[in-house]
Amino acid sequence: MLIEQLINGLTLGSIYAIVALGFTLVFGVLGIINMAHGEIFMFGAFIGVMITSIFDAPLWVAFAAAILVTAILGYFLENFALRPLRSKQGVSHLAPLISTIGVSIFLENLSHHMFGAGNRPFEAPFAEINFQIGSITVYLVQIVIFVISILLMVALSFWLGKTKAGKALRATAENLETASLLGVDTKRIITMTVIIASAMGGIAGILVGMAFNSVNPQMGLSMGLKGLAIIILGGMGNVRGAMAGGLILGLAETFVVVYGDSGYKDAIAFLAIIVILLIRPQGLFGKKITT
Amino acid sequence: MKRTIKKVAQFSALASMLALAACGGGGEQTSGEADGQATDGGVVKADIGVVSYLSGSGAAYGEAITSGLELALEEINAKGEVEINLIIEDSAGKQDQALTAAQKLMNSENVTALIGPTLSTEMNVVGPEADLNGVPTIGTSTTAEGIPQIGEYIFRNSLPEALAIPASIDKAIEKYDAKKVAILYGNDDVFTKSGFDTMKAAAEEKGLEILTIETFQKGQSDYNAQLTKIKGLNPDLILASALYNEGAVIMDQARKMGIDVPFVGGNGFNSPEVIEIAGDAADGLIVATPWYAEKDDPKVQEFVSKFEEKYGKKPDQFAAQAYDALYIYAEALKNAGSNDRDAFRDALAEVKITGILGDFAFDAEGDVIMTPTVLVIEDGAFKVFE
Amino acid sequence: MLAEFINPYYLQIGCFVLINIILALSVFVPLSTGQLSLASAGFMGLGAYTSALLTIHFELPIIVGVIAGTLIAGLFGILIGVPTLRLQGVYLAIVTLGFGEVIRVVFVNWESLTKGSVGISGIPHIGREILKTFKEFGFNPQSLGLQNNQFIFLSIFFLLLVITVFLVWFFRRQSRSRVGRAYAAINLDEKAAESMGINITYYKVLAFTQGALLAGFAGSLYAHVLAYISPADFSYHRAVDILVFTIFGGSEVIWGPIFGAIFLTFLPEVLRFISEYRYMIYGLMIIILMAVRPQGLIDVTIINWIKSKVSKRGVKHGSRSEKSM
Amino acid sequence: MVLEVKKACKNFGGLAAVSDVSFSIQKGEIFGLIGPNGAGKTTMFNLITSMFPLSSGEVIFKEENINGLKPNKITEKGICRTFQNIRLFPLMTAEENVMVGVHCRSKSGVLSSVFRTKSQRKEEEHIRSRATELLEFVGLKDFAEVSAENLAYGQQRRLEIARAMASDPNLLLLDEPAAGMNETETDDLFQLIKKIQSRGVTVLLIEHDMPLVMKLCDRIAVLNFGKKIAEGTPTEIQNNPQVIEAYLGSEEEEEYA
Repeated sequence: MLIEQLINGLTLGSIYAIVALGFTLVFGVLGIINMAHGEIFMFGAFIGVMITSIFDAPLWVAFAAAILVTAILGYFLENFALRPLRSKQGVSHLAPLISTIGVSIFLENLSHHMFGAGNRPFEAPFAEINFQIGSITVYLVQIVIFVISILLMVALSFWLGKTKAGKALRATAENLETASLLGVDTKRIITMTVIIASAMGGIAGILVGMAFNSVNPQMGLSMGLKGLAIIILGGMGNVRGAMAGGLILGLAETFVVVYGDSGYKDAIAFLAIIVILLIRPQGLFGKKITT
Repeated sequence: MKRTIKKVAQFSALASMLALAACGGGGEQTSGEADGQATDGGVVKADIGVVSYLSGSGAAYGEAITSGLELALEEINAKGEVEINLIIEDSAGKQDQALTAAQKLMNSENVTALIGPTLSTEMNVVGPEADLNGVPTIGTSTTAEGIPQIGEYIFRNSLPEALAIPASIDKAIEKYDAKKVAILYGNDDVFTKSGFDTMKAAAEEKGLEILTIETFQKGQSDYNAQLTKIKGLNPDLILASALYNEGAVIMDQARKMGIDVPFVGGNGFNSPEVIEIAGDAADGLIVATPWYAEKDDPKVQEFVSKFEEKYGKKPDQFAAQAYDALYIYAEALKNAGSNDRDAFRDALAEVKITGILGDFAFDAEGDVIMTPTVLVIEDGAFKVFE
Repeated sequence: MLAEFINPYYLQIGCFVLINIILALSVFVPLSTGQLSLASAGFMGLGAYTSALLTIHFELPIIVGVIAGTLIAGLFGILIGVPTLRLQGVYLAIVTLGFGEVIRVVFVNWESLTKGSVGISGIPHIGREILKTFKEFGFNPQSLGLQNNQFIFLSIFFLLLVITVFLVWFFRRQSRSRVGRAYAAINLDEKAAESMGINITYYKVLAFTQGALLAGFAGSLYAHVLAYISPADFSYHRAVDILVFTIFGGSEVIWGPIFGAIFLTFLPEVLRFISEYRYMIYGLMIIILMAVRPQGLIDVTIINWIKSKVSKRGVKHGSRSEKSM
Repeated sequence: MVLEVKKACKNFGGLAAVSDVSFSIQKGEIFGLIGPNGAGKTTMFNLITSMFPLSSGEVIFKEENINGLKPNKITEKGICRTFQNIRLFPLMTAEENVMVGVHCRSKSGVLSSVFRTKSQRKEEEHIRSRATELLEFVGLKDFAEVSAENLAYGQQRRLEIARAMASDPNLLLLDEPAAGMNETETDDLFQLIKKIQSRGVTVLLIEHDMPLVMKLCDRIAVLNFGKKIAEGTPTEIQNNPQVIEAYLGSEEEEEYA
């Protein structure tokens, strides 16, 4: 039983981690908290549902469609909600926060109209495959989710650390003006970042659909707030921190259910941020912030 | 200079919008009064206000309710005994907006009576105000304790949880010889929380052993942690107070995990959508309902086929209760012979009709008198549970 | 005659406008020292629950409940304000958001006290209590040609109006004093303000606590105007709504949040005819506003422009100057 | 003795920004702190005003150890400063900027401010007249209602001095007050600092404009790489070979020759 719960926690945590990776990427480069990330995640999930249930398309098509749609959403987000603020002088650093809140309200209500307010079933025959190891049942989906999240983290670390685009991205994160003086096309880099981050949200969305067979318009908010908590837990803009933070939160939430009161499950994430910011503001894995 | 002009333009645009808002409201007030009193050639005309949850996370319920109402409205007005005009307002599931909407209907539109609001939380706010204003109000989906007791103008035709849940638990105990139960409920929603309160009381009363009480929250997708814990405790029954959206997913995840005991749900769990969402996994859900779509009754079958034709899906009990509620109103209006609120209220208290939910009457407090039917999902369809 | 014009529907909206103005101020005041707090919904809940429980269980008069609710929220304001002092910008925003959510989860789970998400009903209603008191003194609203419910809403509305006008007056005066200058200095340059001898710890905590007190106060009033509260009233959405009042209206001058609260409380009413789309429109409006006018609709320039117009007209037209407002 | 700095050290990470610097300033004098860029002069100011904590050493003001006091307490004790990169409150008017400076010499709280008690009104009147007086003192009388960000550069520098003077300091720290000023403005500044001195305020000055420093200061300390390399009267400093080397070795200082 304990091992099954451990697997449950890791599965949930892996999804949290993928959501948090998208958050942390945008924060790392732009210094912006993207409050609409949860809703983009939810859109990804719905697209997956639509494609599989209405068009009976295979899973990989659903994946491709979800990534495409969320990437487009990311492009719109950057173009209509973020870039107009960047070009302006003397705009408060809180403006993007508010602007992305606007996007999240818009997307959540749009989804009510596009997809209906109810839950949609996610028909993936894939989701039924499982292995019996002793008394423990492990689902293929759970393994896939865990592996995808690790792969994404590794790929993102590699991409940021080793590739030219990644270096340009880090330079942009370090200092926008210097990077553009050095010939980095910062506009392109930023757009790309937001698109990649959004697409990761889409991937997380479709994985949730597969794993839990549950997609509804409210899951964006819930997941968005959790993702926020995770990047603070792991350290803002820190890729490995986001991963570890996600897994920690997933496990913590699961074990609160096992040993404690499931009613306080949602509070853990927020208690964790409050405590972490008061004790170690740079997060568990963050470097010390210099003012 | 240009900048200032731009600012002025923006500002005056806003100001005029505000002014428009005020004027627009004022106009409605007068028109509302004008057509409030008329009775024309023996046919009683009345405006009925509807406050419903039409935008936001619970919009599915509001949609079902207004669909049911609209269907009934067409039929009633076609018959020509009374002429009802429905004025529908959105509450977005929020108390303050429900109250404002109700105020608008009661005071600006001068409606004879109200239908709704959708949620018991909203009714807790709207009810006392409507009662104070002497506007008869019927809840078609408010199942929590104490709703008709708000005042003498407040009624309901929705089956309260206090009737539904014990009935289904009784039958389940009888059939499965259940002794140990686990309870799972959504603790941040008034609907499921009050359902849970009834459930727990009923379980204790029947002497069931409650192995664990687990909760979940809105927007949650993953119920595995709670279900794994429940699985380990081996209950005979799972009592789940959940809305059908969440409930269906819970059943799906439970069945995948290998939990095959029956589920007993409350009012919110009872919907054909459960089968849509969960498929085979929905088998074994036991609910008590005022509404049974397969009932061998021409009235019921006519409603179901008309509803399916018009809205493309099966009606759930929210649509059915709303449909009956408007018939109840039409009957009361006919008997009252006028659209006066007090006359209407007195007629309403005495109404007896046979609707798609069966024989209907109010008790002294304005609550519904009925025996619910207990249903179970078997092979992907609701059947009477025996 | 008079009575026909007093429509409880408008008075009801008026009451919510006034409560929302107080809530908008609860974001504005900490923001005037540069602190973005999303905890207003949480403080509002603390005030509402404190007052509701005290008036129900101990049968205290509403006014005592409201004062207690306000003070409890203020106390939590100090408790949260002190440790979060060193957090800047978005970090503070997120911690306060987290605090609000924790408060809500506690309301949901502490069932023995709060009845969980079922909420607390039967809270003494300000208007009905006023009516009762008046009737005890032999006054009958019918003597003014008013219905009971008209009288109730009229009395709540005027009570709230007096309170709100007082609060606006209070914070306007404060902003034009030594304290207000200290707030503004901290907002503009914290380090420089500290070097000029301003105790930034004190003033930041003061501003944060004033925000908490305002939110708690508004929450207590809310409880006694709706007579019913539940944890869902104090969720993330409420926090965002309150924040948007201030950001939309503008956070440079006190008229900004006031305008924001009035406009955005009316807006959903005006948009009722397209009710299904109103929240989409709401979201779009925020995006457009941030892109076009990130400082909010009302800023210093507009206020100065209005002032200059008013004073010019006043000179030209003499007594007609009042109308130009 | 107004200020005594004893063996002040400040490390950032492993880097010593200021090491083992000691000097003392007599009441009423104008004391110059000079040195090449990056010598640790502004760091010294930040240590005296407690913007940074000392790594070791002591700062003694009027016979009292002020280590570890908060910056606002230091201002209350009677030390006030200006900033190298002007830090006025940009959206406030010139008058309001100076009024903020009076903050620590006034005490009205929230309630007395809102209800305008008699003592508060009196105090507010005093603050306003003090601001007017100081604006006149620095020659900005006609700009009282202009917001700080709209003032010319030299005016902003003088407004910063007025704001600092508003806190009635015993010791005024000026961080490169002549930076970016033309000759006439520098002359005005010279007169202004002299006037400040004649009001009995001790001045500690960081400045790169050597003729001004030599003309103005009673004594001078020279920092290089965080260490004090010389201290003395302007003549002594001008002839100190170590100082000459420090300057010639690091940058061309034509004014100095």
